[in-house]
Amino acid sequence: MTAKVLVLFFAKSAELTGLKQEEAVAVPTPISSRDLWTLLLRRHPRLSVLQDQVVLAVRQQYVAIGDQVVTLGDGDEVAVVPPLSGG
Amino acid sequence: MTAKVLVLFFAKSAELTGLKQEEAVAVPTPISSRDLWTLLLRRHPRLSVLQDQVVLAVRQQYVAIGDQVVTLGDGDEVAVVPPLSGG
Amino acid sequence: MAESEKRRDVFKLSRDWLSVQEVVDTVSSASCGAISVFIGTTREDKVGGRKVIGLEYEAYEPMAQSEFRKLCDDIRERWPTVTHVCVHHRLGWVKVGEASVAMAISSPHRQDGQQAIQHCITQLKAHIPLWKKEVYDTQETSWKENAE
Amino acid sequence: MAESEKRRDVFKLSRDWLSVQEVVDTVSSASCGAISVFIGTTREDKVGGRKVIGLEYEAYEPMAQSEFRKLCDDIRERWPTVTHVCVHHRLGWVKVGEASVAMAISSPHRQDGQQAIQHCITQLKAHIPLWKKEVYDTQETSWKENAE
Repeated sequence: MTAKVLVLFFAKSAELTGLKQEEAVAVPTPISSRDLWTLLLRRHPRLSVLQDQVVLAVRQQYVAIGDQVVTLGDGDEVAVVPPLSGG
Repeated sequence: MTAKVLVLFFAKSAELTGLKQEEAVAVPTPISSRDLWTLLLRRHPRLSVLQDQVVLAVRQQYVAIGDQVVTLGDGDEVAVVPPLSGG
Repeated sequence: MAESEKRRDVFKLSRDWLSVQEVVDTVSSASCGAISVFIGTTREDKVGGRKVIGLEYEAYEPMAQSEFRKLCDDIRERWPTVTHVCVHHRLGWVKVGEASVAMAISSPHRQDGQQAIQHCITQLKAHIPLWKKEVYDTQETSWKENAE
Repeated sequence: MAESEKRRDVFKLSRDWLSVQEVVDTVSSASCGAISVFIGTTREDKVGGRKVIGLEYEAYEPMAQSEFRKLCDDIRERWPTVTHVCVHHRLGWVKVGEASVAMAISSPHRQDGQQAIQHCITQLKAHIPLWKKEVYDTQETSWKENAE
């Protein structure tokens, strides 16, 4: 199956892609967070500088990049989360 | 020798004596802080309810009631310091 | 604490100057003897010969709100006497010397509130989706990363 | 911290409402990333069926100033990075819910300031000659004593 998700970019990831968000990105589901990141890297190769620092957020929940499998639905938010620096 | 000191009363000690201060109180010097307290007690017997809780301040320095000897000069401040409760 | 008093957890992202008084007033309560406050400000700093003139903040806003609610749940589990929690955080441009975050916690006694406020700022830095980049006098910028 | 910045230790006894903003502004500094604040308020309380309606404070004023200076020396010896210290304390009548003490400490990093502010309030209660009595709705009063 395929879901059309909303991908959000923050901080350095937004600078690297030149985008704040990308609508209706077709993504196979279920998918591991590692494969989801690889898919985003293929669309935006410059994101590779964030490799090993980034996590994702799926429906506003953090998901480390790894074997964890997520199930996505149309319109779900997937965010690229560079290292936090609030405060 | 004798010094004429200014005795200050705070908080409960002021309530017990009915005084904020007493000027030119004649006190032998040098004197132990215990004898100084006993002298104040003779002048104001109601202060005895503060016994074992009170300390003195001589020239704005705390002095526990005991064997410590203080030397007083005319006009020196001697304060009766009930338990603190700032903050 | 009065059984009837509803506990408040208030999180606000703001493009304006932060009012410490407003943060304090938000947590004050007749049942609380203690209000612990922390304010984080932009430090004047030199990085490799360049001078920091300010910070530019951004947030993943709805997720920041939901992570704040989780943080408050965690605080109340650790320190059940904590009464109200309020955090205001800046977005956008914050020049050197201005507050970027102001937080206050009220509690009946001070020890709980003082521990809770330290936990609150540490956890905010670790878990709430907020980012800042330093802006230098050379017009260069650099995204920061919280230690940990 | 800039070598040139003079460290401020400010102690004020006040019969008026305390301004948290004023205390915070007194310690703020472009060299400091952190301001830690503590506010002590009069708690609504029942003591033996009587309701506390407020507190009445008094001080040995010149000695309170000199004990505050000693306390600041002690703080700076323990936490040398502490930049500015400001304590405002009420005198006279303070009704339930109002702040009786507001204190702020600035420091380049937050851990030092947070430890220092806890020490500051603990030592203020133990050493600065200030007294309060509780005033009840029955018009009765009772002098308090800080635990230690």
